[in-house]
Amino acid sequence: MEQIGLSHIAITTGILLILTGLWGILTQKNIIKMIIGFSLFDTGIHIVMVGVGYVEGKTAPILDEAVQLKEAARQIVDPLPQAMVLTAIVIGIGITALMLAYALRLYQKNKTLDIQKFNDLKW
Amino acid sequence: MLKKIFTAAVIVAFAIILLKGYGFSGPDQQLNEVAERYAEKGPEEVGAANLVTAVIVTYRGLDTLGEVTILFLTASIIGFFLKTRREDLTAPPQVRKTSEILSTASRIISPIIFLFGAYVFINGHLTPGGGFQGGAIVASGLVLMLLANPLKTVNHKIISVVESISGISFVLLGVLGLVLAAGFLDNAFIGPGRFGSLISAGAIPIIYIFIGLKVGSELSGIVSNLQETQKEEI
Amino acid sequence: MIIKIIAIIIGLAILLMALIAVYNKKLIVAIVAAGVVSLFASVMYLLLSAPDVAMTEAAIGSGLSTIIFFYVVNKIRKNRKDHA
Amino acid sequence: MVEPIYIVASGLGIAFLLGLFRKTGESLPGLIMLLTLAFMTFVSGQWLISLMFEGGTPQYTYTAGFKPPFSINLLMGQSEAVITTMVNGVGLLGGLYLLDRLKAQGVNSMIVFLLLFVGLNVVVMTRDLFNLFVFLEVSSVAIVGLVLLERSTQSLSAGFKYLLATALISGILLIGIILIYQYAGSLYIDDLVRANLTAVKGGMVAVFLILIAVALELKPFPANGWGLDLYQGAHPGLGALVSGGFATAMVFVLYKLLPMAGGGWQYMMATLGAVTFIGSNLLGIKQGHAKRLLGYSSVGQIGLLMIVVGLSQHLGEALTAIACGLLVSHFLAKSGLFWLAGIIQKDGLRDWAVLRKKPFLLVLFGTFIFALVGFPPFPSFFAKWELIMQLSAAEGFAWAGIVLFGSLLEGIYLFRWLGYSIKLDHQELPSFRLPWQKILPVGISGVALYILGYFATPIASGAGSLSYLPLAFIVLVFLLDFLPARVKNVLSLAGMAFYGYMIMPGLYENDGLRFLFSIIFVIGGILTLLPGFAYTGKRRGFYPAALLMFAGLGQLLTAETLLQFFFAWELMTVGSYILIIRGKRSMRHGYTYMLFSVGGAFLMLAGFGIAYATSGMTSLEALGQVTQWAGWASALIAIGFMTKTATLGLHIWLPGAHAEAESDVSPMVSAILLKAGVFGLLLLFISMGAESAGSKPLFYVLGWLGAITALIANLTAVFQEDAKRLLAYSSIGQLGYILFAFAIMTHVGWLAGFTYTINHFMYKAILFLVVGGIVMRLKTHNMYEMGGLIKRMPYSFIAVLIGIIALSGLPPLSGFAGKWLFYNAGIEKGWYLQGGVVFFSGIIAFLYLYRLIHSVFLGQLKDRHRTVKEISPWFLVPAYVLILGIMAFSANPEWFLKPFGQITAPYFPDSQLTWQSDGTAVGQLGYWNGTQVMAIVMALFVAITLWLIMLNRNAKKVKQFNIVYAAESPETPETTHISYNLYAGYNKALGVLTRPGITGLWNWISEAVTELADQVRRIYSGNGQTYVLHVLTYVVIVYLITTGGL
Repeated sequence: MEQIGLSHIAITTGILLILTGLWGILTQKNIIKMIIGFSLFDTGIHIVMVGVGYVEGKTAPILDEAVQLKEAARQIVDPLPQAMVLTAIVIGIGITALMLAYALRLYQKNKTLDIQKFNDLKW
Repeated sequence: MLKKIFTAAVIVAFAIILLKGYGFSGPDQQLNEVAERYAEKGPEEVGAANLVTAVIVTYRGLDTLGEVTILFLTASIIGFFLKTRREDLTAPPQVRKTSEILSTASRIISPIIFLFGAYVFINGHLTPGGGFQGGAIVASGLVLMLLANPLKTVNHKIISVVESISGISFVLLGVLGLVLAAGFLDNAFIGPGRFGSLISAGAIPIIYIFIGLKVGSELSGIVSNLQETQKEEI
Repeated sequence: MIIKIIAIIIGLAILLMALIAVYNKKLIVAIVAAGVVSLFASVMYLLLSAPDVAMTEAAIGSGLSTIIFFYVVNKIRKNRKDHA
Repeated sequence: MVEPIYIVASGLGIAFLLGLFRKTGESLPGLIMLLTLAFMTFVSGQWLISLMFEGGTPQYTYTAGFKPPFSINLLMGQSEAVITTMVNGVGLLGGLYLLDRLKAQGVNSMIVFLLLFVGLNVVVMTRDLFNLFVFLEVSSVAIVGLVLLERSTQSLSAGFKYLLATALISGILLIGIILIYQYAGSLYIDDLVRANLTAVKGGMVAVFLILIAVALELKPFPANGWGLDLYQGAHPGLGALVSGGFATAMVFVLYKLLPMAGGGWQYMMATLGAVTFIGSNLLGIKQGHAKRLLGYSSVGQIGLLMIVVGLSQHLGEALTAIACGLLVSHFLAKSGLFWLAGIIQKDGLRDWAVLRKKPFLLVLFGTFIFALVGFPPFPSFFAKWELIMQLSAAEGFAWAGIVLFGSLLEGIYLFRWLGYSIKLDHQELPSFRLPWQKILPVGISGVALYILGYFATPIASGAGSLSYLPLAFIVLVFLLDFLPARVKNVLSLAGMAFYGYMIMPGLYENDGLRFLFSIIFVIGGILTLLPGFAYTGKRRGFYPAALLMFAGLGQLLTAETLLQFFFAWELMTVGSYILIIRGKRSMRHGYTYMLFSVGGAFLMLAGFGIAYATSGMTSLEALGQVTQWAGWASALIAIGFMTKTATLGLHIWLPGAHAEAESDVSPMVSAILLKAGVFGLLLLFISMGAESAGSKPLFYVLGWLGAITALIANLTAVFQEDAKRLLAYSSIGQLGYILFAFAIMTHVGWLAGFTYTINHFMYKAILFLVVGGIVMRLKTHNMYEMGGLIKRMPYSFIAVLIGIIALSGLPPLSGFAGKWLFYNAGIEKGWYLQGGVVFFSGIIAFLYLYRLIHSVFLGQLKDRHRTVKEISPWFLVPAYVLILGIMAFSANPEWFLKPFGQITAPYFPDSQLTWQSDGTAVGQLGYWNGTQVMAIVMALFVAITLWLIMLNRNAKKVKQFNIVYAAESPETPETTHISYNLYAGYNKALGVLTRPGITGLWNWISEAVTELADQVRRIYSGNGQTYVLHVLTYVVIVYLITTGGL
């Protein structure tokens, strides 16, 4: 148990979540389900990212009484991946919303949510 | 079935690639050069106690600008994608009546949520939270209002004015950084203030307010557009 | 130590919810499950000393995102009813 | 100078500002958007000028003033300036083009449009990996939004598929980024390049994920169904932006990131590019939908650029020039084509025939097609040349082969398309609207291609003093195309005469060989332009094309470097293609001609590459200095030239092309154009040398090829009913003789070759001129529908008579000189068997030549031709001028053969012909006095003629329908006309040799390729989920190949 860091647990979870998401994207015929798959896929990536930035046993990168300015570098986890994840989460919701808007219009056009039915363009 | 097996094989292979990529070496013990520098110099250079905020708003401010842009884009796309037809709006809506409790509660709670959101983005440089979180909270307040009173159409005009003004202000603040301080999006053109207090970290609180307003209005715009959408206007 | 065990439990919960989200036939259940995944993920972020991310994930990932899903699914349902 | 950050700041700020205008109408926001794009273009253009021409220094922009890796920085260097200028330029033009659409969709769509370009600019300039990701997302999302400019189910589903795929790709990119950060602790690209990440195990995966994600954004075959669907389903205005803007930026990103990986990975990227280039162009062959075809072509071109970027370490300093040349051509041409697609609003390739309604659009269309395939004077020509040269110099012959093969595949469908638009018979050609804001972008793209081509010339090694003067003249003629044909004819003749005046004296002084060919090309050109006066109306497009061909021919002679030669060769090809396809039923023939020409030119290019690589020289002398792979170089170049000389196997384009061409074009292409191939072969033969190792077997093979070509072609000519087709086959046969004669590689052999070359020029021009004139009068090519024309067209009769006597090689006319030398040379060389074949085919020639007299001029005059007039004097005059030439040659062969001897002597000093004082030529095997033979035969001729006239007095005149004497039915000549299927008997015996076996082979190849394309393209099932699976599978497979296992 000592060998396994918290970040390993998080990253394993993240990778498995990525795979679950991919499985959903690639096997579910329902467009909404596919979009859910994408949202899981994204969340998985985000967990991996935060996991990579984690340093065992250190605190959040917020300096206050608990964290001395001078000691900061030895007490906090890496703030950069966190910043990236923040950005990525917001981008993710944008994409999800766009996909959903598409799903809605596609449904209104074809009265179906089955991805296989939208194959009028091919070859 | 064959396709599923193939899919599974591909995903397993991808999993192996990912695992190889991560490598699972021993737990990290210390920060890399970049993070160390943020930790050591950040408070002094940027003045924000929350280093994540320092990175987001200042060191990597361009990312944030891009991210706000994506939300703006999405809101705009959904805006013209799901444009509502006038007659659909005037047609008698067939919506269930909401419960009295919900509508009363929303009347009381929504303003509190808005206030909380504002608090989160104003204090972004000191405590966890900031423009995105605050903005999202503001948008949830709006959702609550919509839930309570589905007939109420949100005033798009206000949303879009807030959205635009805050966006332009963000860019202008960035340019001010370029003109008055060291570079685009530099927050140092306003005095650093006392470290750890509300009025500190240069322009970060101001920028974060605009980010918060912008994210909030954009998310609200997306939500309300999805809520109001009718048959496609052709 | 305790934290690691909690993390493992949360991780398992995330994966369980994710499987539900992928496999449950009912869209509503799937959407809620996905929202719960986000919620657990935000707890995970807290454990990983990332309160900022945790807040964002909670507000956006499990809050707004779920609501947007709901709106759309609702629309589609209503559409289906209108049509039928 | 405006700081580059203002490109971003202005774009973003204005986009946010536009949000305020949502309710105020669309005109003002539209204007603001265009002005912003113009400002962005201005800023990047300003940097371009400063960095490229004024020695400015690259500009870094750091966020908040912190140095990387702690902050994000943007770089505005030379390449960034080029790419952002291109991207912003396409934004400005595309914005103008789409303005009405954007207005209809509201201010929101303008915001999306503007943000697309903000995103792309940052993607190009940023030096930070995560920042790249963010703004890549901005661009992708904006594209998905712009798909909605068109609201069909198709575009909706295309947009959704695109969204799914790009979401997966950006996820992969994000995973790569975080892994990179884990291993390198930095996101600054320069740091990452230094960090040598591929040495670390996990780092390698990280780099792999980043690069594969970037590669996937380039829509590599076969994981690109989503991209193709987007091209097909979306508004063509968006297609132009994706192909011209997004893809351009992404190629640059690949270029920026690839140094993170080591050498082996670069080959991997080049391989992916090669698969894409070949695969995509292969599938294009079967595609009938215009926008999707453009998609295939775009993807293919991007594949080519991936090859270039991947092989950058071999291209050295030329890399930038090559990449820019290819990129800018593709960018302008493809945007232009997409915009055209939007203007004419037709999806089927065949429907593009409507372009004919607006000739200037057709010209632009042609410009784009030629620029894509890489013809001069476009930048892609110079870039492709240099690419092949550099690849060869690095001994990357396989890569060069891939590039050329893929380009050929691309040519197959692009030229078919061009052919449709020029010539396809179409039921109805509906007119279409031409708003100025749609035409302007297309026009600018087209014009820019020419201008940039001019400036791109120095890219290519050996460009030297490439003369653009003739081209400028052609542009002038083109601009005056609205004038009547007669005026343009005078202008063209003056131009030709001046050109001849410019080049011929110099050649006369220095180079007999080139002077000889300049007679054929320039004098021949003037003579064959004369019949143009017989045409009325405007003959749009004829003169620029003809002049282009002659300019190409002339420049072949003045070329000093390999590049100049190839440049001229391609100009000639373009000109002759347009000339040929002008014929009434020439669509297919013009197409075949173009394919063989392109294929031949590419083989030549490959050969030149080897020559350049092993000799290190750019001048034409390089051909003689090939130290390694000499056999390969010679064979490739020879095959290239033989596509023009229509040697057996490569001849199938000729009969149709020559027969269906207009009456005055046939002599141009048959008597003159074919000689370009001969000239090329001579240059090659001279530099190869008869005795050098490796040459002998080649010459032996060529000799046999010539002989068999002569036999088969002559035999086929015998069975033709179509007079022009007969002459066309005859040309193939004659060119077979010429090949045979030169391949003998002795003094006498070459004399024979020259004699044939000049004589074939003369008599074939005479015959085609006269037959062409007759066809113009009678409106038919079929000989059995002619007959008895001697009475109506006596001057034509005499001309044809002299022509066929000369051609058949009977004394006293000049053809005999050729034959005599020919047999001398063959026997001297010991090529008895081949010589026998040639001799036999000479006899066969009598059969078909006889028909020209018998079926056309003798026999009964058809009822409907009773009042037909003599052919136009404009056809007769040049024919008679050439008859004078033949007469001169025949009367005093010494005048011609002695100079030929002088030309030949430097190369073959042995066993020359000796001349006695009375004009008798003495060879190894005998002697011959042309003048005496001429005199004797003339005397005989006069005597016999007089005797015949005497006899004629006793002849009994009968009416035409006196059934005793006229055994034919004038109503259905096919069935009873004696001259129909005249040689049926021979056909039974020898017809088997004329079965179009070669044509069958080529048909089989083309069907096989088409079928293959049809099968392969079925991977694009149209299912968005499958496309996502393709993307993921692509990642896994490429990983397996790169690392050799999991």
